[in-house]
Amino acid sequence: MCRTLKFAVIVFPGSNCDVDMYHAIKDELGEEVEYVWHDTSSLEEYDGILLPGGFSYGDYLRTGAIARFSKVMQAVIKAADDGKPILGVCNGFQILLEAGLLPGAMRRNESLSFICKPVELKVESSTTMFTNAYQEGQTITIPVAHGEGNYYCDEETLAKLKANHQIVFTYRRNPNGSLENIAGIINEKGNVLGMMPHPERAVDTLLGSADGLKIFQSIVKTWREAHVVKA
Amino acid sequence: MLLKHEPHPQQIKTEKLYQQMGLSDEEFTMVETILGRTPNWTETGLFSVMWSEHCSYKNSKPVLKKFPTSGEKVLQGPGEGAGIVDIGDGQAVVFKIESHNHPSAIEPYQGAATGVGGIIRDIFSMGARPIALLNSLRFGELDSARVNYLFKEVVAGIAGYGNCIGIPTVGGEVQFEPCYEGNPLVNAMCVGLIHHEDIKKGQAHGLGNTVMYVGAKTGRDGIHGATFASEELTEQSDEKRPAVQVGDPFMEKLLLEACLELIQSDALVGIQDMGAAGLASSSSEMASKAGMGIEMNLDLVPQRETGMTAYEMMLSESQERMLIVVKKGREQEIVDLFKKYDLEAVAIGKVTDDKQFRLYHKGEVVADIPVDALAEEAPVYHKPSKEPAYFAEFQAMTSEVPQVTDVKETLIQILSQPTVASKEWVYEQYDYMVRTNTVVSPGSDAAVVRIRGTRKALAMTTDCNSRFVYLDPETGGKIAVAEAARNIVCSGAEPLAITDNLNFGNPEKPEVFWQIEKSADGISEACRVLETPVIGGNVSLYNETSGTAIYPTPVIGMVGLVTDLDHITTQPFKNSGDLIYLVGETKQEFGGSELQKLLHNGRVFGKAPELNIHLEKERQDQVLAAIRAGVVQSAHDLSEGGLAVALAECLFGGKQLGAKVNINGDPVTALFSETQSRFLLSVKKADQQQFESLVAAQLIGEVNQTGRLQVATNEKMILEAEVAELETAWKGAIPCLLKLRD
Amino acid sequence: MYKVKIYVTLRESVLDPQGKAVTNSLNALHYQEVTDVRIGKYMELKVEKSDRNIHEVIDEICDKLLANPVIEDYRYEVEECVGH
Amino acid sequence: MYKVKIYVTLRESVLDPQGKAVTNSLNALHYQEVTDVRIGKYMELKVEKSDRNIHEVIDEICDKLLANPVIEDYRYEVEECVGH
Ligand SMILES: Nc1ncnc2c1ncn2[C@@H]1O[C@H](COP(=O)(O)OP(=O)(O)O)[C@@H](O)[C@H]1O
Ligand SMILES: [Mg+2]
Repeated sequence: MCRTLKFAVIVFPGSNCDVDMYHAIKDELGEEVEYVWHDTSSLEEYDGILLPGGFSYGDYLRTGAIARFSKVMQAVIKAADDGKPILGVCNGFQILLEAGLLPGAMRRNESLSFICKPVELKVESSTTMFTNAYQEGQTITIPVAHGEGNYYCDEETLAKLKANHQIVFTYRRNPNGSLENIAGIINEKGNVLGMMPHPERAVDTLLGSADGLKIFQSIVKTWREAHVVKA
Repeated sequence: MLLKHEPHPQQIKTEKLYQQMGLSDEEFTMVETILGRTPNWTETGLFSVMWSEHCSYKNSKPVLKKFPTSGEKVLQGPGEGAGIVDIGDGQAVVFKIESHNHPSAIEPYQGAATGVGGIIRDIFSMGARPIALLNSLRFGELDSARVNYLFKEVVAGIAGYGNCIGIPTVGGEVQFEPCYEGNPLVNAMCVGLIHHEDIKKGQAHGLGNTVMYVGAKTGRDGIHGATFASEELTEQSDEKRPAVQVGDPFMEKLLLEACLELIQSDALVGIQDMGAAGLASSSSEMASKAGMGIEMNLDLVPQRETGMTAYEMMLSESQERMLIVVKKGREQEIVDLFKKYDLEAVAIGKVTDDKQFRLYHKGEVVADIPVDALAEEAPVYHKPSKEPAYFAEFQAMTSEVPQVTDVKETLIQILSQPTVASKEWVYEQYDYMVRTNTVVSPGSDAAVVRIRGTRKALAMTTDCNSRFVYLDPETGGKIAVAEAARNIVCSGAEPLAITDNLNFGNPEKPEVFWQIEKSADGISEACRVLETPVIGGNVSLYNETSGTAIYPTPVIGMVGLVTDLDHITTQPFKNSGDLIYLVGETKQEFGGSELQKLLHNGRVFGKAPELNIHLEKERQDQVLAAIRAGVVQSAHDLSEGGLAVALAECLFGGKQLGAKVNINGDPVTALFSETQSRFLLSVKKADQQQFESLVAAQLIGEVNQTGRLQVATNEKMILEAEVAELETAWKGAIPCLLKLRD
Repeated sequence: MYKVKIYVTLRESVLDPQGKAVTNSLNALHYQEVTDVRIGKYMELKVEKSDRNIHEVIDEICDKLLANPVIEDYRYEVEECVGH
Repeated sequence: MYKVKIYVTLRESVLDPQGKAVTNSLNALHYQEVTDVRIGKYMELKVEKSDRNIHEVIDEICDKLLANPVIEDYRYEVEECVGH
């Protein structure tokens, strides 16, 4: 017997995939979810934090650069320290990078154009709290939609990412030029995941794919296991 | 035009300064009669923009009257920001199309971007949530470096704005013809969803109510943009060009969310976006429509630049601004609401009952004009019309079957024409999925967007084959509507209504005016028969460079209703073993066809294909009935390139399917003729009987697993090709043409 | 060999949404003293010597490609590099 | 009042896709002499005098917001404006 989880979808000025994230959780996952405005200072009541895609502050200057100073980011950092699951998708990932919760930075796509299409990803690690419902090495289809998803980090950081198995998703065919085909990475502690592809857009076969749902299901599964044990 | 010291009224008159602003001598005299005095500089500016074609439709009004605009489901016809059609359950769809041709010719990225921004504001100012964007683009041939640049930048501009604001761009069309080389067309359409009770109008009711300004500050950008849009582009256009407007989609996203929250407030009386002619048109139109007057103090207008004059403020076309009227005494609520989104809302005036348009600046009255004179009483011209010589010549030509020696090679060449080729390079730059409702993405006949929480969905498309309109404006106009409806029906929807964008040359030329009139006749007839009223639209005239007009291009934007998600149908063949049906017979019609253009170095001539609109309607009804009965696996209409292209497109998409087809008659006609009112459907064998009882169609072949397209006429093989080879040509054409020029 | 530094800025009356957003953000971060930010482009080119005048070449490529004269202005500096 | 000019450039070790694309275009347009283009940002700030040292302030806002140290470097020039 377990209560439902309560997710927060953080809304920055200019977020636009907040609605998609909200409905993925509410309609497809069937857990509780609320929109949380960027000027909120506490996220204590939420079990999972979702940073959605979009163009926070127009993505002016650099993607995510201005949003990271939002008041809510202090609470996101605290939630990360507390070990809560934090998922940043697309612009959410870019904000996590700018905030230093994940290492590296984004450059413009190699093509210099925005790219929107379903892509195939390889699940590099199925031991994380976000991917334990997948098989390692499995290929899944999830759409990308971004102009700056060309992930970069220095060699030292890359070596560390590899050594700690922090690279969670890679592209089967790289759409943006990212280093080592990286599509998503996790922090050392294993509770902050950033990814460019949009799992919340792949939760219903009517829209093309339901492969993204397992990310959210993994979070729920991990949480339930942890809380049943404790109870 | 931006003078340091504004000329005095007398000087405006004697030096005929009004002419630079686009007013004629007669019009200036009219203004003097209306005012009973000579107008000052600001007033002259107000009249010149409000009486420009762009704002007043002074040349096109008599033509627009022809359109059928009412219908059972029409909740709002032309006249407001956008038209509205009932879709049941208390919901309605709101849509409109608009052009940004001239700005895009000068600064393609920002021109296209602000075009998108403008049409979105038209939708949310009605109180609707924008749910989708489409566009319709025309360029010269891609072998010129300039066209390449325009094409890339326009697409990037549309993407830049739509993606950032988070409204999916789900469809559109692109056509390439030499006539658009110097004057590209950029038309943008937005579709929104609304509950009946939320419908808001742009009217300034209620004596004493407060006029508020919301959104971005006013700068000197786009001053006289409306007038600029109502003139031909010339060598000097670069210098005459107003300061270019730069779009700020982030600002608009905030404005959009704030306005949709505002709609729910009972303090709101009226709302209108500041589009062409900015503050001048929004304020005068709101007052005039309500039968009221308006008074504004320009000192209170938020300004981005220093030292702005009344003239500049009123004529500025700075983007991302709205004008609202709120109940007196409720201003603070509105200020607070906007503040939440980091936006400014400022009271700048009030509604009066004297029907005057009065402006104050620095303590002085700077304009005092009867408001109806600005908004509704602009002169209307009945331009002379004359059938162009080319028309009789084309009509007299007999249709001949072009000589084709290598059918497969010809098909590959047609598939590589950028007008026919895959537009993936374009739509992959658009976020067509955001808001996760796009059920049919770009690449099929019409896009389909579901309505969350219901079993319903909306199908939408933009269409216009301007070659046909050029050859025969009346038939071409009909074809444009019919083709749009065909695309809607193929996706499983029932056509609801249209919005149109009349892109033409200089209406002062009788031959051009004739094209406008004739195509409006064609559109009107088609709309009557297909029961798709015109609920709104836009007119863009003077699309000429160095005296040469574009092909007449009345773009049709159409929306249809899918009553159940199960009806949604797409164009690719689905399963091996399915039967392939062709609906409609094929005639020998090559005037304006892709094949003709290919074989004659880009030139088209002769008669346009015929269109029997009643037959068209009958077939559409049958196809839709079969789709709704669940017996159609795929549906595609036949358009550019005829049957050969349609067959190939149904096989694209990586399913490794093939098709074997046998048809009768002349091979070149069978494959490449562009006869109208035809569909290509596939049906499961088990459904054959039921399908044939619903649709009059000819069984022409079967889907197989060969990965090859094989076509025979009278049992003799005339075309055999690997689908992969065809698809490579079709997909690679546009990227290849662009790369050559990098 | 030349090293060319090109500065491309938005024209005076052209709206700079980026600059505005950055100004707002800095003010929110309590840098009230920053009253205006305008954001442009800075480019560094390496150009080999050719038979054409370097200024002529740079003017040409700025007009054609690097700046959009409708909304942008540019200026540049040319340094001659020794040793290459 | 100060006018501050800030130059933000990609670090040497970071590949610049935009610069590469511009180099290619220029070469295709027959400007073969252009061998390398790097594209960065150029910002102009207006800053009012405050009780803090201007260099301290600018360093801070560059580190915090205007440049991303993972991929970018910055440098700047401060001019004092008279008459304001
Ligand atoms: N400018 C564009 N923007 C978005 N989608 C486009 C654009 N041009 C074409 N498309 C998409 O490509 C597909 C093919 O377009 P088109 O050849 O015009 O189809 P049709 O002939 O059936 O009307 C359609 O799904 C259309 O929406
Ligand atoms: Mg079609």
